[in-house]
Amino acid sequence: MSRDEDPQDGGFAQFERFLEEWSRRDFLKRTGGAAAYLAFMAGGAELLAACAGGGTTSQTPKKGGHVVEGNFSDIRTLNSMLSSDTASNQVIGLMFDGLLNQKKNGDLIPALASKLPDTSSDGLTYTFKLRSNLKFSDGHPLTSEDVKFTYQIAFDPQYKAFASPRRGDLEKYIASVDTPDPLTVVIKTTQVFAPFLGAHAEYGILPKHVLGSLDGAALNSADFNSAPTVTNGPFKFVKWDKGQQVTLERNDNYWAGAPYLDQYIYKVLPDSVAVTNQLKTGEIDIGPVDPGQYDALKTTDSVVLTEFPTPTFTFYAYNLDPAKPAGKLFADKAVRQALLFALNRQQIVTAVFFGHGQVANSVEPPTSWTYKEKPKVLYTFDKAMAESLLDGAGWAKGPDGIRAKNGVKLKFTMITNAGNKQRESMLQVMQQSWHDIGVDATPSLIQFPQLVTQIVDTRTFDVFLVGFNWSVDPDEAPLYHSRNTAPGGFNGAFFKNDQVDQILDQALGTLDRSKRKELYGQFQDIMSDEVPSPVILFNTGIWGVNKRVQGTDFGPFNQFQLRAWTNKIFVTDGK
Amino acid sequence: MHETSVKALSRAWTTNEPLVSISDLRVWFPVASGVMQRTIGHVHAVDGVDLEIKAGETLGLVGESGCGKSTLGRAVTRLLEPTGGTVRFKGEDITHIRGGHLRALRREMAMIFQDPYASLDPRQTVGDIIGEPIDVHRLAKGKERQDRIRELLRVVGMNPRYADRYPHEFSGGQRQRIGIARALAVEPTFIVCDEPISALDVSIQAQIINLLENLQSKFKLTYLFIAHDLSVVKHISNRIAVMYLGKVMEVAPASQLYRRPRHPYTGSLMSAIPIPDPAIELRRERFILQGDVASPVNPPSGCRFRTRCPRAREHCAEETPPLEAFGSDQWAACFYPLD
Amino acid sequence: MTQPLLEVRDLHTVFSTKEGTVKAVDGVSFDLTPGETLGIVGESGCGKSVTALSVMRLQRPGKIVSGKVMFKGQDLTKLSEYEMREIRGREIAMIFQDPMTSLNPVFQVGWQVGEPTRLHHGWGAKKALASAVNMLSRVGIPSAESRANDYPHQFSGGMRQRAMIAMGLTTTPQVLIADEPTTALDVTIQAQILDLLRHVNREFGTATILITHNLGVVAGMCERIIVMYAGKVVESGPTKDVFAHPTHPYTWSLLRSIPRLDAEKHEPLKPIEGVPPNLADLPTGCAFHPRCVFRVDRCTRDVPALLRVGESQLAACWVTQAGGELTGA
Amino acid sequence: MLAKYIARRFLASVIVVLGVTVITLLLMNSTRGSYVPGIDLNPALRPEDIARLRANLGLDRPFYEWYMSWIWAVLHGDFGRSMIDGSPVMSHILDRLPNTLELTGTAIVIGVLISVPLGVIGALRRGSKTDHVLTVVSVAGFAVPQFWMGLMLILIFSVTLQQHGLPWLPSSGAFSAYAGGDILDRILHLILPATVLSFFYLSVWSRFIRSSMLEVLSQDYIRTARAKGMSERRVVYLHGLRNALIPLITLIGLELPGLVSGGLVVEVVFGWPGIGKLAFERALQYDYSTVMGVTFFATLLVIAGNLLADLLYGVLDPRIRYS
Amino acid sequence: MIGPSRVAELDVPAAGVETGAARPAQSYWNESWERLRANRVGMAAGLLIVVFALIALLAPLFSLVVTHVQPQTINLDDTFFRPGLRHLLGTDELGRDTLTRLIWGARVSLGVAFLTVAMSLSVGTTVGMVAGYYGGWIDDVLMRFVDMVLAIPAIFLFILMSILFRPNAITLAAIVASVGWGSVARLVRGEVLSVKQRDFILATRSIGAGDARLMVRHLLPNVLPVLIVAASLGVGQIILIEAALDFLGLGIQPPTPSWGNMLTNAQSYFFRSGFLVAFPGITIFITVLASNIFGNAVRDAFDPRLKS
Repeated sequence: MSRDEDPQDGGFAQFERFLEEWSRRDFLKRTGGAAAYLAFMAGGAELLAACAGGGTTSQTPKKGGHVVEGNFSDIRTLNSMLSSDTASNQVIGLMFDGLLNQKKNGDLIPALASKLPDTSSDGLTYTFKLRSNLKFSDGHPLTSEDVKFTYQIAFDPQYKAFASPRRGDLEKYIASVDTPDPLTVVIKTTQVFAPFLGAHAEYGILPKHVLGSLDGAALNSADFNSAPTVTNGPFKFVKWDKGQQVTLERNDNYWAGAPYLDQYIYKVLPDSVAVTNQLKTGEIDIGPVDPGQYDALKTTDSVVLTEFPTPTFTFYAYNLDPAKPAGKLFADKAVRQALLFALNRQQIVTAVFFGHGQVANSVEPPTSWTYKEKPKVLYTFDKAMAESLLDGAGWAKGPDGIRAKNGVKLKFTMITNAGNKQRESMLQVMQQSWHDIGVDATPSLIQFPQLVTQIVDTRTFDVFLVGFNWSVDPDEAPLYHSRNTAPGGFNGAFFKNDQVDQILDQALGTLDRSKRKELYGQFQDIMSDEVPSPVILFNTGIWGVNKRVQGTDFGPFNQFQLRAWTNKIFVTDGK
Repeated sequence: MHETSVKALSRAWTTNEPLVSISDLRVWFPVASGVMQRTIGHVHAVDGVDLEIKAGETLGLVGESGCGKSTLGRAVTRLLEPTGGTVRFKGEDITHIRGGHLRALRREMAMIFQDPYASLDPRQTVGDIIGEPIDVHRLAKGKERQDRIRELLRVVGMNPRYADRYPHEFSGGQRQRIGIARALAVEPTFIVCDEPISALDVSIQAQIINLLENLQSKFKLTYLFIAHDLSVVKHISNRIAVMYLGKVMEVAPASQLYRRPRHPYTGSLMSAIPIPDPAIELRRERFILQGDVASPVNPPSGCRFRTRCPRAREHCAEETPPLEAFGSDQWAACFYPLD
Repeated sequence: MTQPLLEVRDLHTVFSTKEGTVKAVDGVSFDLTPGETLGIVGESGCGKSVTALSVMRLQRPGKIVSGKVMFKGQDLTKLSEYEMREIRGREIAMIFQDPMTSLNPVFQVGWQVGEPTRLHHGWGAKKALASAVNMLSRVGIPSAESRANDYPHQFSGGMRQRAMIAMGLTTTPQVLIADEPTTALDVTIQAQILDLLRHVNREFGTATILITHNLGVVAGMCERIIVMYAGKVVESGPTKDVFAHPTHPYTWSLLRSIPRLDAEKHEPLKPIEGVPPNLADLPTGCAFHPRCVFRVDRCTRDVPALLRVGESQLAACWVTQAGGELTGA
Repeated sequence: MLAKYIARRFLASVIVVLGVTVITLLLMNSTRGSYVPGIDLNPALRPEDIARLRANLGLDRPFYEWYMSWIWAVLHGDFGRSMIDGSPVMSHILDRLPNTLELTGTAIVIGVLISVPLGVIGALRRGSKTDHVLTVVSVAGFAVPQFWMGLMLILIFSVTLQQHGLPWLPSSGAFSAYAGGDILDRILHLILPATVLSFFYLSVWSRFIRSSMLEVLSQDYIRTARAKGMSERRVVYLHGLRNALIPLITLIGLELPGLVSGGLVVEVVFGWPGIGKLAFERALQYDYSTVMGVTFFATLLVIAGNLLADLLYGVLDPRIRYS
Repeated sequence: MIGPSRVAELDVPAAGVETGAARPAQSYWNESWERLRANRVGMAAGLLIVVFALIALLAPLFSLVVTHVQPQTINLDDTFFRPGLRHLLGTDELGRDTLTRLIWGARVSLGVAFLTVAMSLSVGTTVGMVAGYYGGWIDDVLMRFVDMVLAIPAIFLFILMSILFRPNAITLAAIVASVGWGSVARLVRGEVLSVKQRDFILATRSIGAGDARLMVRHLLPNVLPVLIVAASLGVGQIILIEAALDFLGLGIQPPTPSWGNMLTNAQSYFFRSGFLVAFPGITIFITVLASNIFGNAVRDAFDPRLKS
């Protein structure tokens, strides 16, 4: 899929979350992203939900009690069609279900829909059947009209004033949403688009009987956005103490069965150190754990740690735009390869992420069904290889130890955002590693808005280092399709390869999984050879859960939202 | 070089004329108030004063605090720009001169201040303080400048070696001598002495008074001697002007003023001053004024003194008494003068 | 002779400074008889104020190292702080030089004037205020009732000094110590305050110690005066005798150095040359000898004691004690 | 007179407020680049999405136009809506204000309650051992980085105490996430942040009181008070302290703007949902309307603080008259 | 006219030449210095600052001779070393030598502090002096501007400016000074207004001195003690502000070490290595403490009126 073909929202939300974190001050080393141990992954994804919390299965669920989840991202809105950040999506997910949901391994499962939709033979029409007797928390029935309304406000020109971040995509792909009967929703798309369901079928459905009377502008500022009176998910809204927490309570009308918990609280914390501290003190029950804090929590008896590979990763990109000075340095792929050979990525994972991550062999994450363990070129730490590649490409060491070719020194600047501890460290390791082979790379930390501008707008950089997160769909067009070299596009490396463009387009328009797998295999081979923006590592997701909490089931694709198991969480101490 | 500037100022002036003549001089300070800081009134610090100072004489100026005597002194030396009226120095109107002209005037006039602690810059050496006028007017440089500073110190009765010391190392009397040396450094013809001894110890006052008298005769100086202590003023002055609330109440030769004051205020002022002689004090008729001085923001109508005056009548509130001559050399502004 | 009300004997008060111990009051003795007005004259730093403060035991941070202050049969220097508080403001009242700063700016004048009676007589606020108003009007504050509610800054300088005097008188003390009460005031106001003090002295029979540097003021106010120089009494006696025939060169020179309003002809002043000595570094012998025109050899060596010279005066001077005359141009 | 005085001060402040908002906006505008608040860098957004959102936020207009309409709305009591979350800026401020007041207010009260006696003791026992100890403590208190102290307190009083099974203090937020909010709970949450903040005030103010007290005790009216025969306690606490406290009022009044930036570090460390934290987070996200709203509000606080200090000064010190 | 010849004729009363002032010439500065020297604790604190400053200046030498590593030298095999012989104060998460980083950090932290003080003082003094001396509308305009600068919550300025200028030691100093000069200007203006009242200013004008001379020769030296006190007390405060900005992510960016960002970096490794938090924390504390003590000593020495 391409940049235009939005991958599933969750994926990019995760990415946005990173960006958001960049802009925070951060001695709390944010995890850059990336995946880990294959063995763990293999078993982990198939574990039973009840086991994931680490407790024993012999516990019988009991009604009552509460759970506090802590995180260091504040939420912005509680309207599913306005939200574009992970924290908001996470809280919205506790209150609103979409048509579909997904398992932790990314498999789609029905939610408000009674089963996965029927797809027309041309691949353009999806027909959803809703579960019967769906109710909002106020008892009002939830029908296909509510579904239609939810999609309408984000793509119907009539609601143009409604500032939904989904409008661009929905306008492009949705031809119509029809409701032949109260339980049936027919979505016609404008083109075959493989990730459509994963990306657009999971938006929380909004109550038309509450919001239907508002126009686009009024929807932007509706009270509902910060205090949704009516929900359809496991929990109902109680209150939002801005800057501190959102309190939710059980929705007895939940279609999948009312949750065991009386209350679910999302609490905003200052930073990842605070998350660790409060997991220790029991002030919070659930929280994401920074790799640097792993050992500190491991010894805490009351907390169980869960770790699994994720499609989150850290990569750096060369500026290949021939119009830019750096474009000339990096035009020769030998240089790009040499620089990657010179990096001891395993050492980075061990030192910077304390081993919580996996060195990447491919641009596809190990969590993907398209992952190719051994693409065309494999990069291990090999200084000699790096030096010989550079020598071969005509970059000879000068008297100062820095390589040069035709009077141009192999000298450039690497940028990342200020405040991300791990990225700061990585840049320094890169500087030293590359200096060892006669390359003069200077690290430079800049504030987030500048970084954004430089990467996607002006493309005034030599090398940048950022993190990213893929969704369950293997499409990687946003980073690598030449279409996205246009201003605003995310192909900051300015990577243009006709063959790659063709493969990515073809794979997006194909619904056949095996065909796609083959195409993405070719894609990975090419990318391993071209290395326009090498991935350093895939992160693991680490969650700390208090022993008293049972029923959590974290995995690569349901860490923050799309947690189909929230109504199954219970507490053993009844508090 | 300074010759030219002196000449420029004194072109039309002959020694027969008064050195300084002040006519209808007014200095008002605005009192602001209200939302826009509008000026709602004025402190009538000096409010229509006419005086003449003859070359070589000492004119004493007495009055209680707040009567405007210091303001008058500063207006005459153009440290303040008058609100109205004129000041002539050597026949030239200096009321509003500026720039180089004013600088030239600064060489003709000097000032000695009341507080010898506040009037010397504590961060400068004595030599720098005295040398500053020399530098400002480029009168001398290098060794010549040093010599001049030493001479000035000797002139005021101080050890020339003190030039590199700081004011705080000296007693009040010594500091006042330094202040006098600074005033002399520009070689002035006219010096305004603003309460030069009132901050000094009793036993030191006479030293300074004698020094001032001595210098006057040596350098042919003209003094405007401002003080609240009538005994001192009477001792040092040829003539005395008595001020009350911004106006001159009486002008007379010093001895005449004591012997025969015409203005009731002068009379009560005389009577209030204790004389260090029990024999006289015990017999003295006391003439104690009641109440306090009125506000200079809203001075009383007519005669300023009428609110405290035992002789005041209705007429005094209606009209301001002008200065009228009593004999050849005495003037008083009173409708019902003392005999 | 009547029994003295207050007897000060050989009082020594010292201050510790960086330059050493300063003997601010160095063996001062005097008596105060009931109803009299005693003047203490001297230049700034001569110890006259510290003497008064020592009598009140308010000389801090100075220390009274020896001597007695006998008041109604008890030695004030031996009293406990608590007992001393009973004397202060009740038996002996004190007013100070600067009426601007001697009143607490944040309290109403009536409240402050009434405070001594609340402290010493245990009067309630109402009664104390009423007596304060009464006293304010007796010291000549017009419409005292309303002015009692004013704050000190709303009073003129003269009125403030009147209020200070009223404050001293509310408890009808037997001694009033007035420390330079008119120095900060204009002459016409000074005349008013001096008049008031005379009046108080007559009406209340309060014995007054008047401290001043102004010889003219004591000349008209006091029966007896004490002249101090460098922490010591150098001369004392009936005012008229001291003025007529000073027996200490300091007094003698001082009288000649000040211009007199009644001087008939212009004669040059006879200044006392030099400066008052640094108390931390006194000259040997008589402290005045470096400035003294009559000094003899002995003056530079030995400190003269305060002894009777002539009929009624005491002087600390080798010259006059030996029968010398103070004359000269 | 007083009303006039306030009115004049108010008019003078208008210029300051306008200037402050202009400076803030100029700075924000010149540093923003192509960054659109609230959108971050979401590849799901198409250029037309971004253009629409930009227009929606009014950012397609020149900044002076934006400013004019903003200030116009503000003059009509409308602070606009946050560019990040669409909630009214005023509601953001009002949501956080009570928390900030609670924290800063407590810290100021504790600061005053402790610093005044310490300062007085220091002044009375000047040069004594007690005085030296107090001096050292206060100078040291002034030398500890606030955030460091906060983190240390969390480690000691929350984490470590809890690990040893001892009673411990909560480390973040203004109340317990679950079933919190009663007074005891809020007080428990207040202890650590208020300690850090008041420690700072305390260090400054106790020194201030000490020197102010020393100066007052050397005044003539203190001698007058002693000469009246009153006890030293009465002299110090009635006649002395009353005067010494007056300048402290100014200092405290000047702390009002500290609501926004003074407690910021403490709020961030302790996750205290106050205005400072809001301002900080929103400034980093270029939430123009919120930043401008908070700036406006903060500037008003500065002015109000100064005015309040002056007025209180007038109440306590009768010498001050407004003219 | 007074010439040497005429003066010689003058009869100078012999006794008028007073003996006093037996001590050697004592300027205000000398006296203050004497007082300062007498304050042993204050001098020790000042000495400490000087030593730190020297160490900071000689940081490259230390790297070369003592620790043999650069502050940025990474050794991923030697992370989280405890203090010992190989690394006197241990190493951090990238195996960088803590002592080396502290020494180089001193360059930044002290450098920023001194530079900020210098900038705030020079701008603030100029503005305050001009405003206070000329008064009137000049005063109004300048002080309204100062009001504005001081009314903006400083944190906004810091955030926005740290984005506008990438923080390095010099820009960070400029950023902090952009707020700091305002209070200096107020301070100086107040002092100028009070000095202006004193008679010696009038006296200097009465002998014909111009504005420039009055400001440079008379006002400045008389305002200087206040400035010196403000400067010596300011250094410690700016080190703290710098650390707080580092904490908020607005300060000096790694890999350049500053005490503040070292401390901030170390927070997340507290459980792993307490030393990483302790050393920069203690260094900041000691330096700021020393600077405050020295500042107080300077204040006592230069302004005996305030001496406690």
